[in-house]
Amino acid sequence: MKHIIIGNGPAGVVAAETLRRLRPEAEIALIGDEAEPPYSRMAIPYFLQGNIDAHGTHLRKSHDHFATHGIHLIEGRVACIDSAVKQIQFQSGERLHYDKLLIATGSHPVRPNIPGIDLANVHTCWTLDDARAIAAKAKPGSRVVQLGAGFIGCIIMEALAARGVQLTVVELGDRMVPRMMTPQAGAMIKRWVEAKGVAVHVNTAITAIERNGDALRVKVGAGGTALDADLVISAAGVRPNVDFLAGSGVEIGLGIRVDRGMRTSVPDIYAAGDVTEAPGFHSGAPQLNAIQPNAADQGRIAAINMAGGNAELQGSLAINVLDTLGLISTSFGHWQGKGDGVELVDEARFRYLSLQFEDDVLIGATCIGWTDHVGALRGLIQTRTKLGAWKARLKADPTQFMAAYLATAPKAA
Amino acid sequence: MQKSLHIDANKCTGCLQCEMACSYENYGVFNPSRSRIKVFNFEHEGRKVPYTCTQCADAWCMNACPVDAIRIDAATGAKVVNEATCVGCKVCTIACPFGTINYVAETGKVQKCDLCGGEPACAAACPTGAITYVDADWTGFDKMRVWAAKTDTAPRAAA
Amino acid sequence: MGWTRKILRVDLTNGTCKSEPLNMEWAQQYLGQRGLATKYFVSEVDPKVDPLSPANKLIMTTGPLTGTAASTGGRYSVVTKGALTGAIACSNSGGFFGAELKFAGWDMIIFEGKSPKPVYLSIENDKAELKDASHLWGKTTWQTEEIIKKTHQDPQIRVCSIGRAGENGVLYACIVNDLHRAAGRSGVGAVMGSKNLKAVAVRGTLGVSGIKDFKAFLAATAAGKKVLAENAVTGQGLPKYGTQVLMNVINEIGALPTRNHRDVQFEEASKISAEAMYEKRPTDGKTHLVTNAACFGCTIACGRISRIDETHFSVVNKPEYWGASGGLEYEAAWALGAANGVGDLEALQFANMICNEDGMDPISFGATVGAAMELYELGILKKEDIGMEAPFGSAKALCELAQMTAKGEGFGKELGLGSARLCAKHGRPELSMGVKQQEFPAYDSRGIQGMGLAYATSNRGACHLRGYTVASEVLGIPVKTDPLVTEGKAALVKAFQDATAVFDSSGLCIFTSFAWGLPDIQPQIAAACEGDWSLEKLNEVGERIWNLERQFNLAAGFTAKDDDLPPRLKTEPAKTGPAKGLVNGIDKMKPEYYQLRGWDADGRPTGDTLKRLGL
Amino acid sequence: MRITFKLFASLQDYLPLEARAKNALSLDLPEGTTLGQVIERFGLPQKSCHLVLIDGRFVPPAERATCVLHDGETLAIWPPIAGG
Repeated sequence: MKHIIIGNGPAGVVAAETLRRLRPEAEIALIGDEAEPPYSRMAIPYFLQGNIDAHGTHLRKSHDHFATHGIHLIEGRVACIDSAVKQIQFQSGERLHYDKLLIATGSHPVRPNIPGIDLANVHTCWTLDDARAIAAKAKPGSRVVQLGAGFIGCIIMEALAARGVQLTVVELGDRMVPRMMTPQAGAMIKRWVEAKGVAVHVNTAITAIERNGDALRVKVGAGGTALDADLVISAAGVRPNVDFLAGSGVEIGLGIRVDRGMRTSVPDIYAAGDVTEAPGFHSGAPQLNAIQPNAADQGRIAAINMAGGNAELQGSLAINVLDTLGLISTSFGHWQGKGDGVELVDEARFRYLSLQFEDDVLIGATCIGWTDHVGALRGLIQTRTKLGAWKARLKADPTQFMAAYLATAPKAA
Repeated sequence: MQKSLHIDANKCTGCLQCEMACSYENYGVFNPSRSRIKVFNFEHEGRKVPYTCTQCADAWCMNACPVDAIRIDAATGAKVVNEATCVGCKVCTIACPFGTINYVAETGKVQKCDLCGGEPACAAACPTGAITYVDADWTGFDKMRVWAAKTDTAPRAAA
Repeated sequence: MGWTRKILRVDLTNGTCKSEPLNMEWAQQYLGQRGLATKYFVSEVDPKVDPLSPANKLIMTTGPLTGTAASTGGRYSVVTKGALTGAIACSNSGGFFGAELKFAGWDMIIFEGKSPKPVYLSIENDKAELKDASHLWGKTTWQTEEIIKKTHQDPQIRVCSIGRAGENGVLYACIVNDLHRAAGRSGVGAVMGSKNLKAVAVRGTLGVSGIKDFKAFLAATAAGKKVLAENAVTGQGLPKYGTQVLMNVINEIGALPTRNHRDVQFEEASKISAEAMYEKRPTDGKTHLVTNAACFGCTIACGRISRIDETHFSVVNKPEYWGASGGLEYEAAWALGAANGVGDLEALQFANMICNEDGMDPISFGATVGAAMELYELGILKKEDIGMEAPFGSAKALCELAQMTAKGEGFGKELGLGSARLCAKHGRPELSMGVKQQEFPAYDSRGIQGMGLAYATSNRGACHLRGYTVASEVLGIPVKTDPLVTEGKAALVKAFQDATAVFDSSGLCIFTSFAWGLPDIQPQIAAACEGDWSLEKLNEVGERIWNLERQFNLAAGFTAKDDDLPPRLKTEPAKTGPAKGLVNGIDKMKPEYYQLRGWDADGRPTGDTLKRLGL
Repeated sequence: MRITFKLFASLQDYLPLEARAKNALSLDLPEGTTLGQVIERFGLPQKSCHLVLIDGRFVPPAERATCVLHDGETLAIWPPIAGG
């Protein structure tokens, strides 16, 4: 049995390891398109900050991990899939046969359609190579303009600040991290990073980037305010890597459509991780969910099913954690809520807690300044624990969430 | 036979000797805020509940770790954070549905119960036998494990 | 070490918080907590000061073993000039607040002056600031703690606060921490209230790292814990039955003050005893007692957590009182019960909850109600004065008066001033059962002679926790002595008083002394604290503290005349029990005690004594 | 002769069920019965008989074996306990 996994991020690596555990005899190939051992993008900010070297970003630390597990690493870029004959074709033209195929190709940064986005010293921050380039250019005192204050933009902010740059962030949305934080929370994060010396412009677009001698000039907003910059970092979000699937027959929406078993529309082809649109935990409808723990879960489930097991995703649940210059925020599930929730705000001390309910079940949460036991919020959401009397208590005092969890969740077993 | 921490909340008086023992064992200081076992107080029920990592089989924290910083201790079965490898990304803290792996701002790393290498300090310090370290078969954590399985997006069939 | 070496000085008048180093020379002479804070207090405050004036100070203080793994190492004390007594006051409390203060890096907080408006002190490690408390004023201690934790979004904050009693000038208002632990006696909460200080909220994440020799300390504390575990009292009796187990004993030996000390035995004692807490109620089939509970670090866990009968008249339609809560402890059960002739356990628990919720010392409150009931039975107080009928034994009056006193309503205003002022106002000062205007606790000194001397000479007014000779005279700890004789009691009282001062200065709970002597705590202190902490030195420290407190009281205007008992105990013999026909022999014991103390006939330490103690 | 026999705290368990609520039992004893004989009859462990009181007066351990009870007396026993 030949298992091929395209993509060596967390979903691919976890899938490969799971397959090996379940099918000791199978052939397993793991394909990556960068000249690096499998590494984690989550670790890039720490690499950029200089806390770790490249090895510190590697998903597995021992040099022979994949060899000892009989996982064959291949460097190459897959051009297309010929599902009729169960083959993949590399850009080099070389073909490989598979019995089961997993697509875990992840996503790539969006390149916004802005004049000048292709100029030198305009970078995305997605790969280790990107990080190396930024590290070389982000010197103390450098003027850096960052396009986008989404998740990726926020997690590299600390690294840039630590490098001593003058940072300006321009975000199209009405607040920071609009896709994972409530308006209150986004505003609080903005206030925090501004106090730490980062200039933040929201509700504003970068309209053009121009060369200005050795430097760049960034035009902002309709009025065309200009910002001088030595370096521009584009962090405008990511899109699934699905272009190579044209003609494969694999059904694609925004990402690859999969069922709860991570099966695509084509037999023996599975998908996992950022590239997928899996059924949402609350809606059941296909949704993109480009986060690390989700990728690892999906990789495992896909592998179990490829090995002949029968595993199902409970539904893809959005969970996020951010550290913006020391302010830690998290959001879980349907944090936007459905109109039945409670919100605690302490502007002075940068603490925030929002819990959202449907009937007596927690469906979403957002926290700032909370680090202890926040995983229990996921536990409550994911187990759909009926809170009973604890719902009223939580609405009166949401800080009691851990007590509510202990009182209700283990009993739900 | 691997052993597990067994917690009998009915015996807990809430003295926090376990929290002091844990913080001393790991950081050389009496500091409940850095304890990996926490005693929760249900004031109006008169109930105190010590709570820590169940060392669940398919560890959420371990699977979610992007840099391989959480490994299984072969001797105890504990899922152990390697501080040198941990980059402090906190992904495990939101992945663990039990809320038992937590970020420590002082160190910039996460911490969780590691069973003290097989001699849990909390169990040794507990004056009432509310926390004991026993053969895994008998532990009251079974119930939690069942629940853990339910939480698991991975199915029972896989186990 | 053992100390954090840092003091927080809070100027309430000007709203400032400043850190200053601990005086280590004094620490070597006074150890910590009660002793050390008293040294600061007497060095900084005019003894003649009006306790409720801005010139009085209030010190919250931990000991060197507070916040450590030593069993019971979670205590803190409040030192001030008592609002009830005008004497030096030092009230000690367990719970978790003290340890948290230590974890935040503070040995003590000195509050000075008076805030122009209600404030609370918020401490997060080395960050301390006064915050507006106008939204907390008028709230109970329970509400205050809940609101602070919620607004700070931190369920792990520990809070001590005053309730409405402390705001309303109840002279025996206490400071409540962790919902039902209290620095209970002498009106320290009234002093706090007079300063417009509503609460102190602490979060400490620094921990205690300053232990001189961790290895030796862990060995010493482990040895100590073993002694506690193996001792029948601390290992079995206290956790199972709590302090209330004394109710039947003290009644049986004829020393349970009943109906304002008219009687020495209470016919309904067994209904309010520890054993009764285990009885299933006919109404709901549940026992009153829910569980025992520990304070920080305590391996004894004597605390009672109980649940009131939801059908009881006091709480019908009041679900806020239906949850489990602290109580009953022996002293509260006695003061709210036997002292008033009330044998209704549920009523006692309700009144006790009111005391916790609004911050009143249940001993002084209960005993004051006892005095009021006697005045009522004598026809001196009328139904119209009190607003209800209030004969001995009225559970209804007890519950009603508790709420009125806490809220400062009607006759509750008068009750809030304590029995001495109440009885004086109505022309019968001799009916106030106390010393230095502070009410007696739960032992009648006609049946336990040594306690008469302990009460009379207690520096904070009548109190059992300054020299608990009951341990020896009744319970046989460490050796049994005869409670009915005066011989040998002067020495016994002095020994208990000095040793207690050491326990109270260490951060440990005095209840360990049921199993431990100074030789058991000495190695724990010596391993934690730098300097010489030999047994001899500890004994000397205890005696030094006692004399320092005495000096303050003398300077405040107290004299030997104030070391006395009310006439009832000296002239009205006990009517029943083993002490039948006996009065207390205070006049026999006192001269011997003064002599043993090295005091002159007027109760003043002689020059030699002061010199010997370095005072 | 009749005496009242009281057991408290953990010693309650040595009383017949119906007497436990009141901690007390009325005993009909032959004249001359000693305190020690009562302790033995109820199987009370010696070390648990810490506070032994006759009519509220303490009987030291050494005297218990020979201490003769009299009609109308109350014998009350506690294990080691304390409070405060």
